[in-house]
Amino acid sequence: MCLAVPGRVMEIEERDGTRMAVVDFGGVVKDVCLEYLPDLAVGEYAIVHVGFALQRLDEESARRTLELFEELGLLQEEFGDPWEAAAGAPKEAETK
Amino acid sequence: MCLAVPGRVMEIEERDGTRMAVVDFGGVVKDVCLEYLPDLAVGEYAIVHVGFALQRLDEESARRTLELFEELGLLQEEFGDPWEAAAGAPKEAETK
Amino acid sequence: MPDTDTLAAPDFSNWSCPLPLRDHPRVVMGHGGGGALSAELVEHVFAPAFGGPVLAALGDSAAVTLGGVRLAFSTDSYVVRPLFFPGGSIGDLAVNGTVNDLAMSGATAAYLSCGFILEEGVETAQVARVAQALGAAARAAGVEVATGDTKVVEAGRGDGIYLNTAGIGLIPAGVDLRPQRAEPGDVVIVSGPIGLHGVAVMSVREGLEFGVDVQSDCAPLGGLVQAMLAVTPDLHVLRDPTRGGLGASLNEIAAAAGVGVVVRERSIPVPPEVANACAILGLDPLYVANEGKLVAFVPRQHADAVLEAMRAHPYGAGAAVIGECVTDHPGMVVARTALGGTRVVDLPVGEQLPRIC
Amino acid sequence: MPDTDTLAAPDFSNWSCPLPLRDHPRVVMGHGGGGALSAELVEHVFAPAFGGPVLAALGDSAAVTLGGVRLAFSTDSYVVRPLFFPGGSIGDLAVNGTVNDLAMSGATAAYLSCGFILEEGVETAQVARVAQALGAAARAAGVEVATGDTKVVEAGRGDGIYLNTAGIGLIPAGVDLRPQRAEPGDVVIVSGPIGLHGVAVMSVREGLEFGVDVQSDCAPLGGLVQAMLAVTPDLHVLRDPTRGGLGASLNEIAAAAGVGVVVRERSIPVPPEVANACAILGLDPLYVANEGKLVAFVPRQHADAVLEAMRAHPYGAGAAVIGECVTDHPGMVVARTALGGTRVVDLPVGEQLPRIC
Amino acid sequence: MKYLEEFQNPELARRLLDDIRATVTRPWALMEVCGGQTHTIIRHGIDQLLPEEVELIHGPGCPVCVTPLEVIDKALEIASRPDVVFCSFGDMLRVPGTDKDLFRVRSEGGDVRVVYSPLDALRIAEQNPDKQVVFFGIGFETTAPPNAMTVYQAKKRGIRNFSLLVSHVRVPPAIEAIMQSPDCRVQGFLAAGHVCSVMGTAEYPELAERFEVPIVVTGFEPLDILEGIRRTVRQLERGEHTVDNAYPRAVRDEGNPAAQAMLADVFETTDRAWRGIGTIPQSGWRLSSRYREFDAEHRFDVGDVNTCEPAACRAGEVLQGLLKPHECEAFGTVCTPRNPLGATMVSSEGACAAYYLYRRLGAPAAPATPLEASPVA
Amino acid sequence: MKYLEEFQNPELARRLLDDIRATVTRPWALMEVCGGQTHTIIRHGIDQLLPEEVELIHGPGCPVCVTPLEVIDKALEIASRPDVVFCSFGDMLRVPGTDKDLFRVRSEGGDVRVVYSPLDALRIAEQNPDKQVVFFGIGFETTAPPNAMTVYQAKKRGIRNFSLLVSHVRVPPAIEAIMQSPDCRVQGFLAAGHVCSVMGTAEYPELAERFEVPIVVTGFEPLDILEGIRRTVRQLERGEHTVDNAYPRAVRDEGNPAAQAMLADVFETTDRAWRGIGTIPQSGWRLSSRYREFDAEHRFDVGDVNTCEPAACRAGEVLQGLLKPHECEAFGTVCTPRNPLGATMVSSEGACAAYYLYRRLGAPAAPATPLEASPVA
Ligand code: SF4
Ligand code: SF4
Ligand SMILES: [Mg+2]
Ligand SMILES: [Mg+2]
Ligand SMILES: [Mg+2]
Ligand SMILES: [Mg+2]
Ligand SMILES: [Mg+2]
Ligand SMILES: [Mg+2]
Ligand SMILES: [Mg+2]
Ligand SMILES: [Mg+2]
Ligand SMILES: [Mg+2]
Ligand SMILES: [Mg+2]
Repeated sequence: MCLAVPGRVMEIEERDGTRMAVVDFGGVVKDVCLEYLPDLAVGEYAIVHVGFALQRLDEESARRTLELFEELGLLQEEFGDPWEAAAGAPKEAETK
Repeated sequence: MCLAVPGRVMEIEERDGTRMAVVDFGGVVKDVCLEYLPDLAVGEYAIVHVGFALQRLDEESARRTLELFEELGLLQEEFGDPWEAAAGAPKEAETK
Repeated sequence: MPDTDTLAAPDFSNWSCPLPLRDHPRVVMGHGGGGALSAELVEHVFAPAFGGPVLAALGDSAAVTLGGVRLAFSTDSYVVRPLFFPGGSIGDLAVNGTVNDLAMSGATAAYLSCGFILEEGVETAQVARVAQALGAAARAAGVEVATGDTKVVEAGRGDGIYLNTAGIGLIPAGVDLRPQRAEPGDVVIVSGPIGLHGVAVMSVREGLEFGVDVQSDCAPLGGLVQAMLAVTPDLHVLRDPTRGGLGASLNEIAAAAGVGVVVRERSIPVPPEVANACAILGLDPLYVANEGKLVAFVPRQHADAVLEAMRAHPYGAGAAVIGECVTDHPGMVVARTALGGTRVVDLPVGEQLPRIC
Repeated sequence: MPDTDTLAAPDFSNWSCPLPLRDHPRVVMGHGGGGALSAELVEHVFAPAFGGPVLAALGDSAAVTLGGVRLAFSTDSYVVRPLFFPGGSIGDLAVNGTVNDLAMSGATAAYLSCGFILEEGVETAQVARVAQALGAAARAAGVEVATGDTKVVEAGRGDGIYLNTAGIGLIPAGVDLRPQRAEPGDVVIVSGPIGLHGVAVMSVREGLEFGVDVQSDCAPLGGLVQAMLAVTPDLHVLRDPTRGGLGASLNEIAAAAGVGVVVRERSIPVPPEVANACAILGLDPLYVANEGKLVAFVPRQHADAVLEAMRAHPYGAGAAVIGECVTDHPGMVVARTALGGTRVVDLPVGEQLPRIC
Repeated sequence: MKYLEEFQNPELARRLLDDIRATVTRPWALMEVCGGQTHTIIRHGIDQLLPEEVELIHGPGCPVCVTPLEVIDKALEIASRPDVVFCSFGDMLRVPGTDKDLFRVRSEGGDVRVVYSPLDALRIAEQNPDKQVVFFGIGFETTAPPNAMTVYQAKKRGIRNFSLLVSHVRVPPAIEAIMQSPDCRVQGFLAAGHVCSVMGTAEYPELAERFEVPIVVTGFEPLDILEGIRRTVRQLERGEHTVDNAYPRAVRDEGNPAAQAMLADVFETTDRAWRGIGTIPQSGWRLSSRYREFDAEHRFDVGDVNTCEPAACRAGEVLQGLLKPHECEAFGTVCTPRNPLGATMVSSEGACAAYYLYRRLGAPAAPATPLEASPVA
Repeated sequence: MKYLEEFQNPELARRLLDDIRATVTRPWALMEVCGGQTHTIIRHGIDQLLPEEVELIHGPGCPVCVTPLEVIDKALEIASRPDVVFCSFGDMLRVPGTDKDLFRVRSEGGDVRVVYSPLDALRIAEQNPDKQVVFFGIGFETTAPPNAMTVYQAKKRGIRNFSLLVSHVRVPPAIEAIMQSPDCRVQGFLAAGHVCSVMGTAEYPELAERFEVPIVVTGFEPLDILEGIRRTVRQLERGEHTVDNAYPRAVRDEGNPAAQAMLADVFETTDRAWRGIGTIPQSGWRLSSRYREFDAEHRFDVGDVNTCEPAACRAGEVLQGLLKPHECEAFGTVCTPRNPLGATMVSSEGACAAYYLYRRLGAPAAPATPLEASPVA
């Protein structure tokens, strides 16, 4: 369960006493309830599930995670596999 | 108004406290309410309008009427037109 | 009778509907009744939108030429309620209705397409029964169902089963059957007793039920037509008087050819049960639907032989001459009544309704 | 990965549905979804009832011979809601859907029939708009509407407008396009980006509305097919992946020909908006409908030239090789994922539904 | 059908016509009261067969034609309500109200159903307890008893979601109104046979006497109509003006007492407007106070309906025999059966519709090529 | 879509796989808790790419799979009522109850609608005041807050014809139950990232500690899954068992406090049956007494539903990783996606459905003719 996708807040408005946003998901735009993230601002990203923004998406964290993945390979290419070294159990490195 | 047709009573029964008949109209059979002709019997004819029998059809009278129509021509053919004679105003008799 | 000479003559030059569709911002049942409203929809909406030379011919089926071969091509949708009725089902109608429209061009139906529009919730067993009836009817008519389609619509947006069939068949050389070809002097022949289908369906329609020993005449007419064409390929018009009945078919032909049609009411074969059901409901048998009958406009010199050929065929055993084509009152159909009077048989406006008066 | 060798091999010999229709005494929406339920209805209900040799071929359209001429013949009913959507309307679909089914037999559509089933109460102006869209689409596709029919059903027994079209067209000599002809080694080509029609319609469907700059790809493919056949008449299979999408079409071909199909997911052109709409709704673009695309199974030696010809045509500009036909896993479609894994692309059971997980 | 076909016999019709021809010596204007009779006359072309001295004026006895516009508009308003199932005889669906007809209400979503009998409407009410089922109770003395019985049954069986929109009318006051019109041309009446099957003949002698006009109770088949005409003409030629029963197989002098008793219980007489004619005192029936709760006008509070009859329509004069339809400016131009302005253009027995059909025909009585000349006839 | 595509990058996936391969030295059985994760794994073929030492067991985090039969049957009963509009996420329509599914209820006349959001159901309730609108409130901690907000809004706005059929479940008690199973083979958990977006991570350290099992909060894109596996395997290889957050862009330790507060107001924890597994103490949420009037079970009094799970179905063991689907007798014969016996055969992320697809395939990982050999590829 829990199909949730990251979207960017385009507009915010009050509707029926409820804080609602227009959220863009890469060209697909839907109305989303902001009641659980009342301080989310236009331009920010949130994780949206069944029409509700449930958590702010931390863009800095996302960037760092991707950097880590990039480095994984680099480390491996440049210095050999770190865990392999750590575990002391040599395995065949696979070529791309 | 008053599209009403002669039908023959086939069966009679009580339904929802109402006297109903199955009536045959020359091979077409419909349910008919008999409340207005409660003493109508199976085999008799009635004039039926929007599902109600409104008047007993007098078969003897029907026969006599048709006989009269038959005689009209015969009289005319045999003795000349009676009204013509009665009115004393001669008109050309038409041939068949 | 009223003195016609003393009446001021109204101006009939602009007697077409002055404000088309004025009264009908929305579709009413009559738009599907095969009468004047249906014709109006075609004339004012469909023909301007997508009509071409073939559609303009407005026959029961279109005659088209493809690869040097002349084909008849026709379609009908089937929405009859109930799905099964005395003498047939929507499956029989879907085959015979289209087969007959092809036959009215002189073609023997070769292939049918079949589209099912199913309402969510219809019993699959019911779908199977209809499919089986359709298959049996196709085999009886000698036509093959070549291609099909199924769509399902949400509950409440359909009515169990709707069908559409389209059909194609070869038109024999020398045959040119079109309503436009009716001409004064043509003899009008009907292939048998009228009104059976309409009365059979009405007898089991919800709220109208009556008992009657009548079966729908639903039947494929391709064989009968071939028997008629064997007498002469020069028949002028064939038409199957379905929705709107014989009255609508005669009016369409009279209008298309610009001829008058006179029928002798006493010669029109109306079974007593049909006459009596119509008497009760206040309907005119001339406007009641048939599904296994045709009306033919035949050159006078061939009329006897064609009638004989029809009567020799099981589906034409009750054939009868009912009238003829005249130069008078072009576009109009007139009936000589049994008493010797005349009346105009008009194109019905919409669907036939039970009258009380 | 799990060790496949150590698994006891199940017996696959009797994996067909053991109790056909057991769970479906009534028709459900999925019976019209173009997936397994639709196929089951054809197999267990329609084919036994009225199937003949032509229907059994189960192509997009039937190939029939009439008067010595080979014709393609096809029908579809159209029940899309709403009637107008970004990039098209039910009128456009009714033309292009049938024109394209004919094109998948290699035929250029010549004539269409058209049946309207109108719900009492639909605005006549709406009927006119649909008719006009249909007419414009017919002119664009170079096809003539030759014959038509109108039925009106009571309010609450329809949904505004349903359409059916059937079409006929000549099949050029030497062309034999059938799903059965797919063979190992064939290259699988799709004519452009997928999923546009389905996403465009979903974006305006009641209760699901979302904003997206996507237009239906609804288009007539006759010209593209002729351009492909100009390279070689020996194409094996063409199919327009409409209901059920590319996934259903590939499965149908694999099953009909008894071949395996492998597609490389990364090569399948999925526009970002389609991918993103699917991501939100939990749908797979492989199962989303197209109305202006085709998938071709082309002998390997002609694949380059056919691809080039496709890309030179406006409706094939985005054509791409997406996979090939193999001897392994006959009847099954397997996708190589972007990551290098594989997954089975099964025939969808019924209609696609938005997921939450 | 027995007792129907025999009365359509062409040979006997010829004898009756011969007799009429032999009798008549000068022009007479007869009014057939009932629309059903008009229908027979047109359907069989009887008017064309009569000697030219006998002119038939189509009377007001067609409920489709005379139901007042206000009532039609009330019907349209009630039928448009979402909780209502509106039931009617088929004839009424095409009758134009101020803006539309019942067909159009259906197309706009109203639940309008055609029934064969008012009992069908009552059954619908039983089967749909969450709906208000309204029956359109129009018609003359023939149709009033079935409707009365239905309301009586509804009350007896406690079916409270049923009601009747009543616009029943009575023949005798209409005859009186027509005879009182200063331009009246009617010299004899064919009274409506089925009305008399219910009501008997007791109401007519006073009228015949007062207006010195023969009133002949007449049936509906061709021979019945001809016999009615024959007897009326005979009286006129003789200078008589009595009430005569030319339909004895279905009409007794006393009528149907059970039906009359029910009418007296369920209905009470009231002034009633006739479409195009105006209000005729005591010419209608409404539900009596005992059945007021079943009155749809009362239940749905549709008292204030503003109607607007097309100014061009002269159906009132037509209905009274004061004007021939084709003398109306609108006839055949803006008013046709397809788009009727007045109710008399709606049904084939309406005088305007009848003229519309016939006047288009060059020489109706004599087709250019007689059928008998056909080689195969 | 930004933050989606980047986490599907095949090159980075290869690096993560290389890293996992480089790390693993012996067999490990990991359970991904969430059905969404199962979906990603199957959709992208991730399980085939992992070193054979890493076995993935599909967990119970698929509401379609674990919603108990009683609740499905109650849903079917409520949805069959003529006055009810029953709204649900699309997934649930094909889940088999004892006799049928919601699709079949629709085909029998029930008004069952698929909605994207529970707020859509609330809008339907507002627009149909004469109908009872029921939303099928299934799902884990991710879906519970939207449903809670919807009930809260219904109460606040006085929309009394709305109710919720609640069968919410919570992840931590399920992890506990799985670990307590005597045959349990699970050695590490990929915790459900979006559940933790709402709830944070506070509930997990105690479990990790008690069962000596690593719990890694994991996202849903391929790279997220691989990173979750990588971190779990790393812990296992190191003999560690801590809670780790591999999805930091969407999960904070504290979760979403506003959502948690709403959950605490609208719901209260309760014992809950999991389909095929049995009752797990305090593993579910029901409406709190403050919102009892919005409880569909209460409103429609569907307390006494007798259920009968097909005896042949061993989905419970499958869900706990105790049995491979193909080891079930019914698998592929009487139980197929077309005719599922158990819920795990319904959706593509159900373990049985996944096996059904894959086991039909001879050699899934290595197509006989690699695409790269195509002359035009
Ligand atoms: S012709 Fe039309 S407008 Fe004139 S009186 Fe008759 S119904 Fe009225
Ligand atoms: S294969 Fe079917 S019957 Fe067996 S455990 Fe899975 S769902 Fe249950
Ligand atoms: Mg026809
Ligand atoms: Mg046709
Ligand atoms: Mg036809
Ligand atoms: Mg199709
Ligand atoms: Mg229905
Ligand atoms: Mg296709
Ligand atoms: Mg097709
Ligand atoms: Mg198609
Ligand atoms: Mg037609
Ligand atoms: Mg509707």
